[in-house]
Amino acid sequence: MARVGVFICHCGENIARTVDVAAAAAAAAKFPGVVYSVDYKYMCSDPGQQLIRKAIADHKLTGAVVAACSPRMHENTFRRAAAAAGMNPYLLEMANVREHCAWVHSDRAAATAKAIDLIRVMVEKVKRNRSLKTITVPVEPTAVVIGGGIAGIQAALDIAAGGKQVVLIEKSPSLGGHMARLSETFPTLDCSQCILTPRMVEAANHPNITLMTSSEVESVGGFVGNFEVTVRRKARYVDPAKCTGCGECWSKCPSKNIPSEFDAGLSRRTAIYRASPQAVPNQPVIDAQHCLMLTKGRCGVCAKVCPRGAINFKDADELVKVKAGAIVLATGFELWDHSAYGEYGAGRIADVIDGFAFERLASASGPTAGEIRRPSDGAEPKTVVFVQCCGSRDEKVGVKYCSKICCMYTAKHAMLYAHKVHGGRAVVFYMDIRSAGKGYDEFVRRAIEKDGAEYIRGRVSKIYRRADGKITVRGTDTLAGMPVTVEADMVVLADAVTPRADAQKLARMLGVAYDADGFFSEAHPKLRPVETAVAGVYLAGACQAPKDIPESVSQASAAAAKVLGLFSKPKLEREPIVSHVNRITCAHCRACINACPYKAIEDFNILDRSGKVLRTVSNVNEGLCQGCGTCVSVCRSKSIDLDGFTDEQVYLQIAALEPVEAGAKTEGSS
Amino acid sequence: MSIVDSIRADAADLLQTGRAKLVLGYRNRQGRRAPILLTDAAGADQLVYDAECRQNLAAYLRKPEVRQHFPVAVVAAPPAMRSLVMLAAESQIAADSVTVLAVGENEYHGALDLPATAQLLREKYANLALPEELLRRVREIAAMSEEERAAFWTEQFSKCTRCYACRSACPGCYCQWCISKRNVPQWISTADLPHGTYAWNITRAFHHAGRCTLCGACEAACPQGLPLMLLNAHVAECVEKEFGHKTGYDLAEKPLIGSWRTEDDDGFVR
Amino acid sequence: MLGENAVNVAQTPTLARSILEATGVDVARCYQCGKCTAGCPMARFMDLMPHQIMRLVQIGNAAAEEKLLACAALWSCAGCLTCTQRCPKDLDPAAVMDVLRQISYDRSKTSPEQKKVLAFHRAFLKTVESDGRMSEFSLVRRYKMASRDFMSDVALAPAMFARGKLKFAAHKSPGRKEVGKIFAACRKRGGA
Amino acid sequence: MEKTETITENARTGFEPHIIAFVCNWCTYAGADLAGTSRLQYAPNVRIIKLPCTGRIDPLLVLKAFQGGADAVLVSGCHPGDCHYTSGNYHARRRWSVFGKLLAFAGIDGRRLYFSWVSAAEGQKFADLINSITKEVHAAGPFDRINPARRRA
Amino acid sequence: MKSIGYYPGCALACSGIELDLSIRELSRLAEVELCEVADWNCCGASSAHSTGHDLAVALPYRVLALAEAQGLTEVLAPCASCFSRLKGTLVRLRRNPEMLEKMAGLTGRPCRNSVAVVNVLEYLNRLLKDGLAGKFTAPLKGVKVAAYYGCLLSRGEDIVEGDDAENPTGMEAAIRAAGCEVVPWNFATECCGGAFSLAKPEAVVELSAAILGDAEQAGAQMIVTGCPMCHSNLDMRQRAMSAAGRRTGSMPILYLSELLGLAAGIAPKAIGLDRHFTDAMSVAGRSA
Repeated sequence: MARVGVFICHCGENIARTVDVAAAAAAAAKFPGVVYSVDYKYMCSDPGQQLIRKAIADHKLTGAVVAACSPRMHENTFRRAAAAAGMNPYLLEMANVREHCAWVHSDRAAATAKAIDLIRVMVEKVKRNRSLKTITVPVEPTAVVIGGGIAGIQAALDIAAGGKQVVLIEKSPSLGGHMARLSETFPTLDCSQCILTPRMVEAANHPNITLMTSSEVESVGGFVGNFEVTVRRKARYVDPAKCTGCGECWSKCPSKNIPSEFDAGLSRRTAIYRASPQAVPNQPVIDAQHCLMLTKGRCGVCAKVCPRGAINFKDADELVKVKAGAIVLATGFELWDHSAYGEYGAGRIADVIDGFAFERLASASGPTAGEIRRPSDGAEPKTVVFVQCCGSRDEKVGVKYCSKICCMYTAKHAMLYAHKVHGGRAVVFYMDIRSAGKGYDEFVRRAIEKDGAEYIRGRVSKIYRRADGKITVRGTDTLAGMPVTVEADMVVLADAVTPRADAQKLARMLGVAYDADGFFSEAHPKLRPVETAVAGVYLAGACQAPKDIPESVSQASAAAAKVLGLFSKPKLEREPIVSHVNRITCAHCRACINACPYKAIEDFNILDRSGKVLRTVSNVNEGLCQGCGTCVSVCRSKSIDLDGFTDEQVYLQIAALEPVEAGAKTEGSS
Repeated sequence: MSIVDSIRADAADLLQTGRAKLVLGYRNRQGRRAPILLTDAAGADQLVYDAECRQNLAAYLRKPEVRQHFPVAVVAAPPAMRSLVMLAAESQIAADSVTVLAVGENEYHGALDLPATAQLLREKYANLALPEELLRRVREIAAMSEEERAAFWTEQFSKCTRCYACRSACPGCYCQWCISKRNVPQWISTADLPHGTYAWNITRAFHHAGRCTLCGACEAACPQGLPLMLLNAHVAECVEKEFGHKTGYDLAEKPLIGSWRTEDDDGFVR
Repeated sequence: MLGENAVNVAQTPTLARSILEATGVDVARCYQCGKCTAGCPMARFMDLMPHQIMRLVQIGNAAAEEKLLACAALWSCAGCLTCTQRCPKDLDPAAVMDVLRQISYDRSKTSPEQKKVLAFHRAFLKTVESDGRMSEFSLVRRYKMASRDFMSDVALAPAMFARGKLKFAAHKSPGRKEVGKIFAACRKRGGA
Repeated sequence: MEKTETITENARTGFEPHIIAFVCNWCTYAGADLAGTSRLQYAPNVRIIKLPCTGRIDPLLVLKAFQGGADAVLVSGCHPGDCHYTSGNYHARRRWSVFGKLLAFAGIDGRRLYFSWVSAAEGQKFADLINSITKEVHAAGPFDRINPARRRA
Repeated sequence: MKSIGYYPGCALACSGIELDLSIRELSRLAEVELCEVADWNCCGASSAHSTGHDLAVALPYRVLALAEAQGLTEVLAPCASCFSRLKGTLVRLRRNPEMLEKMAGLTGRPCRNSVAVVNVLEYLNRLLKDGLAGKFTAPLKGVKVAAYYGCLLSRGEDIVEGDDAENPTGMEAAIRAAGCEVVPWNFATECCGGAFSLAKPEAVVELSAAILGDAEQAGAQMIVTGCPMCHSNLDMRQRAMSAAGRRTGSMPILYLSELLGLAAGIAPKAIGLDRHFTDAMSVAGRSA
């Protein structure tokens, strides 16, 4: 006979204000099977937990229901308390009378009635709860890090430093991501490559890190501790084992006019190329779209001049399978395409550029060796207008959110411009200056006060190029309350930060949720910011939301810590919520096998002594089963059931909600 | 050669050559058609076939006394052929354990294996029309108000005695442990009260969604004359309309309930 | 907390509410980026900038209302819709202008320096009311009488006659009586 | 704070709809939590039964709820593509499409059975959903009288 | 023979007469009959909706009702402001049936709101599609043209359909069909001051001057427009511009229909080319 205890929490005033907890406790005491019912100010407090432990012991409880906040909040707390009192933790359940009741209703009578119902529902469930043993699964102590930008590099280095293996996967031919393209970094103005390049090299040479550049994730299977990641290593047509990066090939390559992605199209590259002189690995790849040999079948100059015979036109994509216990997503961001703004020239004006183009212009290793020259005619722009919030906070054409980093890098741009072009005029159109961060606001003030950047508060309405080459920018000064027109030589648009176009594809592979804007969703906005809802998958950097370098790096290290924590134990405990097949009644229609999202159900032959197959039935692999229960509801003969959510339990829960007047004896159990 | 003669010939031949250890067919019993289980070629001339032979013999394939004689041959009209294909798709019979003596609309297609049967169905019987009268009544009920429909079915189901003749007659009902026999929890109340009969009839109809071949065996078997085909036809129409799903035409068919497509109907979702 | 596009009517000031009802524009959503002003061709002829007008509607107290309804800017809007076209919050400042203009007109708050514009509209409507159609000559005549601005553009008149662009004969529609009735009806509803 | 009228305040007709909601643990249950933490007010007529996933929600459980005298049933889970178990909600969607039409044909129509996607981020949607359903069931009136699945002793 | 309803509107009887003439000429050439809406009234233009909400709807409503009663399914409204009033009303009424009721009561004329309204660009492009270009005998080879849309032919999503509001292209095909070259410029959708030509001439002069200036800079030899208000502001005010020291020189302003008329070899006077304030007859000389 069940002996259930009910523990009702006031949560200070939070629950008690709207729910008559005393009445609820009294009502619960009368439920069949309830031997103890009490209300208390703070159940989650130490004395509160004491009270539960004591009651479990004193009243020999076979089950407990804590009516308090959402189980997402404190289920673990109370189950630990139960365990401490020697009760199987899975015999304790929570009734959510705060989030689902006290906080959402004002009518005290109605709320109390509802609370009592919710408690009755859980009492009925608990009566049929079974003691469950947590399932342990082995952990493959290798991490896959997707994305070779600063976040990915940092995460990989930290995990490797922790003595675990890392496979670092980068889509492009070189590590470094966006940071490698920056000139200087705010707020300290130290040279981006000077601080990044050593990191890139370290990552490439680290004994615990396997680097896979020009590689993309094709598919992901498995679950926490045991993922199987299939990676497509794209053809590079250059044998990394032989190539010394001497440069003979690209200096001789005849197709020279390909706009360089790295330089935001401000310079040209050859078909066999390195992203940049600091590329890691420092070996070229062939861009198949533009290579004459691969497109037209004639040329092959690079092969001829290569002293090591490293060129291999026969090279092809290969699929590599990686077993991993954890995955870190660090896929970063891309810039919003401002050609959507017809009023800003629809991307057709050469001297209206984006932030990366300006970074390349300002970079000593850039196409202009660090001199600010405008793209159209190479002239030094005497007036440059910087437009913030280009696409950001524009729910109509752009994105509704704030891209966060633009205020800072625009201030940096204005500053760099002032340092490089003496007597030059930098005008910044902004809506708000968001410079919260160590030394950030001082930095912006410096751009304004020391370096004379003209900050004008207002959005720009129109940008057009006059026949004489001048670029007219029509904005407002909302503080002065008047329209403003600036005649500029060059305009830099601070385009919104958006997720990678293919990020959602990756998210679906992993079952990771993403928000309305396409950024990956963290498991909890405050308390679990680097985890995703999928166990074993973590987030680092701008793939989760716009972030600057310091933030990306700290999140990367946090993700690394999570991974190392996961790998600190050889085995991993999993909630024992898995389904089981009743082999006697299973008719083997295979509906469950077809329905299981995890391929966790397979055929199972029942043999006689002689080893002859008597019957074939379905069988659940506990290691793979994630406990969704889809199999249970496709089974017509009710031959599969799910621990923790058995048909009988749910049936009783429903029965517990029948209006009393209709209370003919409730069926469901026998 | 007449259809009946052809069936007799093939049956005898199958039994002689051992390609079938048992032939499931129809015979005459006091002027009514009844199933016959033939194990001896000599008995082949007892086999008959005419429009009266409506019972779906595929239902016999779950019976141990039949299964022990695999491979078997079954006399089947198109709906029964679909049942056989469906049973194979649901791994209830091995493709090589059944030969079909395929009788079409007044022609005989010979002794076919299951792949050939599926092909025949796809080619010649892709659209088996339901009786106009049946469809008309489906429309009629669909057009009723909630109250009228509720009243109609309450009245119909009140006749149900839960004898489960519908279940026994149906080839799709092969679960030895039918949900109606499960009592933890008691899915289908055994109490002699309306909610039990409602639960049973709705559950039956739903468990055959995307699986029913509309052979009519259940309704024919019902001693109380419940209009079960109304439910079957309605569901069959819905699943064909929404999911283009028609069971019994493909040996590799995936179950309707238990598979999905991203573009599935979601008009009903709030 | 407010839902995506839920509007908390209880807290909406009267002016903002009548705008919401007439146009569906929720002025509270304006975040004062100033793009409306930046693109407004008439801004430099206005005493209040479009974004300031939006702001005053947000404030919505007596002082703000007074300032709004008496401002000249309402009458300087050319209705070119540039602001509406480019508003990043998908608001419709041009429609807001329309509503405010009507309110200001109904409460005859109209600023003195806007006489000319009003005179023009009155003259225009008077002409349509009596003739069913508008003919520049009667319009110009009425306008000049009302605005007392006789000199401007007189130079153009002869040339216009010469080009058949100005006719002495008023351009009347047969159904002008019916049109007159419509004016009366609207006036009764306090619409015009 | 949001001013959402709660039905109990404005419609004390005596009839209070008895509604059972089967929700998934990852999206809609969390969405209801968010409605709570955001203090959104909604009608107190719904009782939530939590299951891991809409994929686990067997239509016969809904039948059971109606047997027990529910005036309406709500089934809600993750939006397509967002299922914590990747595809449980897709399975559910197809199942409900079929079962809903069957029930409607058998006398339990759309005013009694509701399906919805409510994500963990849609607290507002959850509150609005509960209010609108409660309103509609109010309008439809008590189901008891005609409910063909109802247990009658 | 095809036919379409025709709502000339007040302006086309006087200041916009060239538009009326050229439309009629082209329609005759394309064998499309223009059925004028009998007893039409003024749409109220900017004045009505500046001062009275009901009136602003009632006036266009009456026109739509008349057209419907007359059995017309489509009405061409060449004047851009008439078009935006009619189409705007039509859209609003479609969204708001009560308004439809109200108006029926107010005007005593019931209406199902079944008539479609067509603007001058849609109409001319349609004629070209139906083979009008084939009848062009005197193309204006190599003339550089700035296509000017102004406000009413570019903005107001629900009213102007299909074209890009910031960089419209609706006129280009027609202009090229006339043998001319379309020059890229920046002021294609800038406002000319619109209805302020009487009340705020100083504003009109300033704005229109800027438009002409940019067209000139872009190397345009003429501006083509579809709107009578824009036309009169740009055409009539050029002397005032020079007087105000805003700009010198003169720039012919043609209606798109006039340009096509010329290309079709119609006599310049017949389409009113001689009625412009700023000489446009010289353009006629350009046609081969």
